[in-house]
Amino acid sequence: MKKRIIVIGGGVAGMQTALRLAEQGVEPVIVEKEPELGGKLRGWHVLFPSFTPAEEVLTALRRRVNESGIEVLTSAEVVGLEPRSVRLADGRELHGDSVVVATGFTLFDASIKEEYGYGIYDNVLTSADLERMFNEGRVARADGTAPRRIAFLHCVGSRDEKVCQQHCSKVCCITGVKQAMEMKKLFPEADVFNFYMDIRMFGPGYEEMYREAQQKYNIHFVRGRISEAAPTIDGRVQIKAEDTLTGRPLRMSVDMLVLLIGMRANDDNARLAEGAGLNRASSGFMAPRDLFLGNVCSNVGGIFYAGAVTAPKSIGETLNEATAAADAAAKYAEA
Amino acid sequence: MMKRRSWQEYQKEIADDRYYYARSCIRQNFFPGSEKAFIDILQNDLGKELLDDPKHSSCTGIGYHSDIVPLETIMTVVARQFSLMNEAGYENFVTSCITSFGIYCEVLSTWNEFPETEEKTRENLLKATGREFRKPASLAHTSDVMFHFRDQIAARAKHRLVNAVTGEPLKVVEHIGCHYAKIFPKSGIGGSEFPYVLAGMIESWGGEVVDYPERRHCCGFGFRNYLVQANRGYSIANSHKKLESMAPYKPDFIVANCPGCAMFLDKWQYTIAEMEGTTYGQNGHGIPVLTYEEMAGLVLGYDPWALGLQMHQVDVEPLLDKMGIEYDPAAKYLGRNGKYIGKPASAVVNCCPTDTIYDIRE
Amino acid sequence: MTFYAPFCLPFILGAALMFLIVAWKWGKWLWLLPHEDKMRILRGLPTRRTVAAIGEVVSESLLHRRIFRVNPLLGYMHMSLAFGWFLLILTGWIETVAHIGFRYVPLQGHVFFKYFATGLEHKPVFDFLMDLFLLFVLSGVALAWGKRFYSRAMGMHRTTKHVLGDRIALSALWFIFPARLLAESTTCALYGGGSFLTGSLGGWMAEHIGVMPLMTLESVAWWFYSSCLGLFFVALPFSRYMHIFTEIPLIFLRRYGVRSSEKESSYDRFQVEACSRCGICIDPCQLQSVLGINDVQSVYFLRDRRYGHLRLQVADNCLMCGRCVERCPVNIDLNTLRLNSRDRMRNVPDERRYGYFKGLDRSSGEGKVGYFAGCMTLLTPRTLTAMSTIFEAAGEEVWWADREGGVCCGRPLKLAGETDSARKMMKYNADLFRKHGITTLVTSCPICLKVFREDYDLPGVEVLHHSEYILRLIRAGRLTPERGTTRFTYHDPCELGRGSGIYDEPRAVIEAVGQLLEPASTRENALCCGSSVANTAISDGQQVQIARAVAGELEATGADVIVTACPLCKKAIGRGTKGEVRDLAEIVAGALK
Amino acid sequence: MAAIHFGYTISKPRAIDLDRNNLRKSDEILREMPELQTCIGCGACTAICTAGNLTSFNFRKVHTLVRRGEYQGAYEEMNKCMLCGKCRLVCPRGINTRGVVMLIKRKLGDF
Amino acid sequence: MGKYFDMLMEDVRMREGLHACMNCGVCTGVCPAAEFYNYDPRQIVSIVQTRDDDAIEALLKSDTIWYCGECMSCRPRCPRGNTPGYVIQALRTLSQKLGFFVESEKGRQQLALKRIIGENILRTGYCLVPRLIKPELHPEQGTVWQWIYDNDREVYGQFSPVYMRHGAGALRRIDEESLDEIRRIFDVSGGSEMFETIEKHSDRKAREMGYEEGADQQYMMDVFCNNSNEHY
Repeated sequence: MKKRIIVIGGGVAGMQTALRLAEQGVEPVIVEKEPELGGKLRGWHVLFPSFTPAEEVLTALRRRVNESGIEVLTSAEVVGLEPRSVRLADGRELHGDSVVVATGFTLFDASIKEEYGYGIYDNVLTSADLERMFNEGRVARADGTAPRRIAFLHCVGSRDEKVCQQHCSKVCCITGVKQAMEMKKLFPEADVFNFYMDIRMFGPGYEEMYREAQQKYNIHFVRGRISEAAPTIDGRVQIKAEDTLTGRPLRMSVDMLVLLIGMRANDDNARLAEGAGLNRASSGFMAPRDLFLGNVCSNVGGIFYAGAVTAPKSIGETLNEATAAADAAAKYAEA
Repeated sequence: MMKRRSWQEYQKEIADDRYYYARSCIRQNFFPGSEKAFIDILQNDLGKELLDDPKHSSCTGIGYHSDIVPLETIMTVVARQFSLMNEAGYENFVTSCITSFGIYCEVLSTWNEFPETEEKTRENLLKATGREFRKPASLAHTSDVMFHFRDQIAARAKHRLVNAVTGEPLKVVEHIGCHYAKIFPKSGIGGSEFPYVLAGMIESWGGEVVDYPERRHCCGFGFRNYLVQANRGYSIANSHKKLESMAPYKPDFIVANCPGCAMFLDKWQYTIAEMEGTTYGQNGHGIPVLTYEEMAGLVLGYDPWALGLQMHQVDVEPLLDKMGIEYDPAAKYLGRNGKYIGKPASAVVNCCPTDTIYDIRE
Repeated sequence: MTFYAPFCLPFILGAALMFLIVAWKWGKWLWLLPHEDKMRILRGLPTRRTVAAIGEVVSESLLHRRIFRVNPLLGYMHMSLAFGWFLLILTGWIETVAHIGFRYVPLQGHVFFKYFATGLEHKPVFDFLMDLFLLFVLSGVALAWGKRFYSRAMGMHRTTKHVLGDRIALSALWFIFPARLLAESTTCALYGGGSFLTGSLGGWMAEHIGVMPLMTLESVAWWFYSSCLGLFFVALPFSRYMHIFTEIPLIFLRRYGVRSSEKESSYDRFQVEACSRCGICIDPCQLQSVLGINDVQSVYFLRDRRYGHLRLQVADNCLMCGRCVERCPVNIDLNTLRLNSRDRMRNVPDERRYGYFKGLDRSSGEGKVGYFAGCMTLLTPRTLTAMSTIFEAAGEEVWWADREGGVCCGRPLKLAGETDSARKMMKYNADLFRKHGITTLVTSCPICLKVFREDYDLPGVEVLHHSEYILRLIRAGRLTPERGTTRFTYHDPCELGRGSGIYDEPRAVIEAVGQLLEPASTRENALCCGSSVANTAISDGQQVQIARAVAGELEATGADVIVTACPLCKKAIGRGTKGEVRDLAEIVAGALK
Repeated sequence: MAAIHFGYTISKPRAIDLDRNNLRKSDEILREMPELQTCIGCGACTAICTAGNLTSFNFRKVHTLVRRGEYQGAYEEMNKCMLCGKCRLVCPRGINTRGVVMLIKRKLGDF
Repeated sequence: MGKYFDMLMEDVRMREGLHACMNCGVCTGVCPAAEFYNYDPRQIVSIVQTRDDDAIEALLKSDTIWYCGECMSCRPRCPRGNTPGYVIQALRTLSQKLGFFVESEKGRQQLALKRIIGENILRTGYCLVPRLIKPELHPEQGTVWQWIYDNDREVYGQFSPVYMRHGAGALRRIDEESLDEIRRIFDVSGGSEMFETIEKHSDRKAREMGYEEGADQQYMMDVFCNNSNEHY
């Protein structure tokens, strides 16, 4: 009799976990609350640093899940879990030999950072909005005109005590660089400014990409967090910041302000954690058993983590971690 | 209409009745009519109970923010105010001044955060005055109270903030005193980024709020930066910056909930006009600046001169005309009982040549 | 005899024009010389310097001794053209005299003597000599043609890219001697005479060509010969061939002690126009050999400067390593010319600049020996520590002039052309040195060393590079380093070697601590590390490229450790190799017991 | 005007206003030396700077201001530099800092 | 190391206002003072954060800490929950305690503030009263203010029955008993001591600067009016 492992979440992490489990001869079941698989990768345009279309990765994963005959429950929300069972919102209860939690993260709601006027001022968008625009093939200001000056703001909803987001979301820096380059490709005449506090280029090829953005694309990097955004009479956005490297306030109006929103822990992490006796980090993300030898394990035997449920991660890292989580879960189930 | 819905997330308890009223140094100096109007509106129009206690004093906030009054001292002064309120049997503290409002918020918060400071304050107060105190049940700025009753006032409105001729809503620039919500965003209606306290009144009474790039910028008072003459370049420059930023929107008037801001936005228009010849209003004069009490008073049909609008440097008559308010131009600069006491000299910023009006009475 | 024929006209006009222009140029340049230089010339005239100058003119302008050193074949080519032509002129003159005695003969009479002398008795000796010299010159022309197609045979990898005017003059020059051969041969064919060359060719022509065509040919040939000469003469003052004449006064002026300086002077014109654009400076240039930059070398710099279209980018893009200076057959002071061009283009006197130097003194300690580490040495703390160890071991009391940071020596700024401002730094430092009463000034930085020696006014203070200083300590027995078995190779810093002539001292010091292996390019030919402060045009990547090439040569010696005596070279080479790079002081300090 | 003696004047804003600043010169400079744009603001140049250790001269600040179109005073500031070249040796992005100094001075000599 | 920092930390405003700054510059971006002075609140916080005594002492003696207008616009924006404005208040308080304020032009103005606002509080119970706002010292108050000032009883009388008299209402005279309480509060809680400190150090500095009478009216008017214009 095959062992059965429940994978909560059908995003990149969940799909990869399930694939790996199937490969190991275990029977996985994916529980996804959305009507389709894909998670946050849906709606993303291209992935850093290679500009690989997100659709490519997503399609491959979905096809393989399909081909492997993995059982997938969609539109199924998990409300409680134990090492050997998962309770769904509709009252159903699934049983297995262990559980992998791959519920990912929630995108930060930029309107909470009121000073930037997201949702209030036209032409203030988020990085996710911009990806959607790229996908739709229509990148323009609210009035349909092409932007001539674009500002990107790093760390929106990251490293910010005011919105209870102390952590660094890790991937926004490189996303900001990537999107700035994409904008510059679309609008070569536009001036692009990236406002940052630190540029955290942690991955392979990222720093090189940053340098290319500076030298080849002439993207301006200004070290300073934007203090506030305000509307101008001609429908643009006035931003204020300090150019900290010169120690002087800086202001300018831009046609488009893109907020590079960070990753937030899912709100229901708290409930799931409480029900199952799982530890959470102060950031709200799930806390692995330990950060070195047990980073895909939870503090409860039989419950494992894959992907951004424990901390912000890139797609590549998530895929690796999913494989590791699957192996750990399978080993547990077999024992 | 601004898409500012977020104000609803910042709500605070505002008492419905029985207020202990603390006056403002600046407001009673420059807008004594506004304080009178506030009391009148509450007591006469809305039938509320309010105590104007002769024993209360300044909170000494201007001294505190000029850094000559220590934190311990101002805490004790604040404690004395609370003690007076307790003594009078009230528990809803309302203050007319934004600096004071900030001070009360800060002191309460400090006592909360650092309980040893509250102990020390009690000790000091007892030692100095033999008094004890209880903290108020609620603390509000008087503009909060006015906001609280904005719909009742709208129901009694004699005039609305619309152009009486065209029926178009008046374009209003609202200016919120920095210490209203920037120190404690949760203590202000609408928070610090999109405060709704004035916008709510304006919208209830038919006006349209103008959002402009420097909306959140300080008026430039900056305490020592105005109080010491050598520093006033800073003070005027900040108002200048705001005025330059709002002028393209052609606002019909400015309203402020902070007495200092209202005074500065008014007086600096005069100074800028004298220095550079620049005026920001239409037809070459200034933009009228009102306090929210004056705005409410006009809406309720109070006589402009009874509200003290003659004490403004920038003439308010164009606004009164737009709103269709009837007034006696000749009565503007009269003393008590219609006594003729002379008139101010005309200035660049003024639109109404005072000569033609007053010489009749002379 | 009239000594005139219509075909002489191009020659006469060309020659007249040439002499007028050359005289005008020289006159003007001499007139514009600073007073001191004029006095130098006047004082020098009646001395042995004049004789020496004449000797140098013969050996360089005629025999081209220095080019022989570069490559014998190249030397022969230049010599055959210059000396051969000179011999033709000289012998031609003697021939004239031999025929008609000492009487006035117009210039064309000498030059076209063969044409006019048909009625005279033949003198086979002269015929033979003239043919011999003509052959000599023609061999040079043939080589010059050959060099166009295969320059490597003459040791040149790259030759100069010439401008149009030069090409015209060059073509005229190439045709002068074949034309002369043809003209004289036709005359010989018609009237007899000539020797093994013209005589034989004339004989052959007489046999195969009829008299009438031959007469036409003679007329055409002489016209052609005269025209080539005329054209060449007209082009000469405006082309690179101006060097033929200009090198001569240059040699005299130089012998009299006239020099270029950081400010342009009319003496520079002699130097600039003495450049033959031979292109010998191109090959040693590492910007060319490593980076492939081929429009900034001295030959192009001088050309652009001469014609007044020098751009700052060209003036700036030079390492001033001096490798080309070593090779220049005319001995032009290329670095100084480059420097004063930069000065003209960039120097802005500003009285208030560097006002902040006032009252500044961050030095520490006391002693007769002052040690000025130099900015770059402050970035190589190992060198600094090593020097400290050495001073201590030698029991020297040292005044540290800039350990806490001092004012730059001024040379980098000077090299960039801001010479007036650089003087302020020099004055500041010199005052500081004087104030502390030192008698010896030691520096670890050859850049500082050069400026201390050349531009600082430090009477009573001996300026030493640390290599010289360390050698002295060793020789005096104050330092006793242990000689080990480590094999070192030594990189000559430009400013120390070619710049200051210090080659032996560092080598002696290395020999005292280990074995020394010489790289392929060494001493005067040593390569530049590529990070020279004189160059502000090349990028970081290009600097590294040069450093790699240099390090490659040093590594090829098989040495364990690369040693140099300049902090900048050390940093630069360190970026080009994975091997160990040490300053001289470090290896000495390491070898102390 | 100015009949009244106020004893002060309206202070001039100090903020870098990119709507007002003319970036033409800055663009020219970046075109001639695109590597300047790769500055990561680490400040190594400023930390090592001989002139910067003696005065308020801050190379990073000056070239950053120039890139923002703030040319006023840049020439005078750059004139404090001694061109010793230490900054070039420490720059992690290998920017030709001495070239930058001279380029800025050349382009902004008239400011 | 850290002597001044420890002294600053005794002030609760420091404990509330300074956690760990990450130099993002959000405070400076909106700061009205940074807009018009050579001033950068971020750098102030950054310097204080170093705990370096020399650097903090230099700060306490400099003009820099006196530029802030205490509008507190920095407070709601700081992503680290700092309040540079509070840090400034603590620095100013310490600068006055240690007598360092007299070493800077802007710091010396504290004497004028003490004499104008401070003494008025003890005298009237208000920070300011109409008679204090003399048109010749406040030309910017305009022609209408001149008219009000000249006719204060007539103008204020329309809005307050008790102008400069006892009773309830605007600009009333505060009763002597209340004023005594205020004065005693100042004595007990350090307010009066602060006033004396300001006077004492100002007097010392005035003499140092060549005012033979010490911190007299002339000195006060000079610090009130003079601007070296070296602040931008």
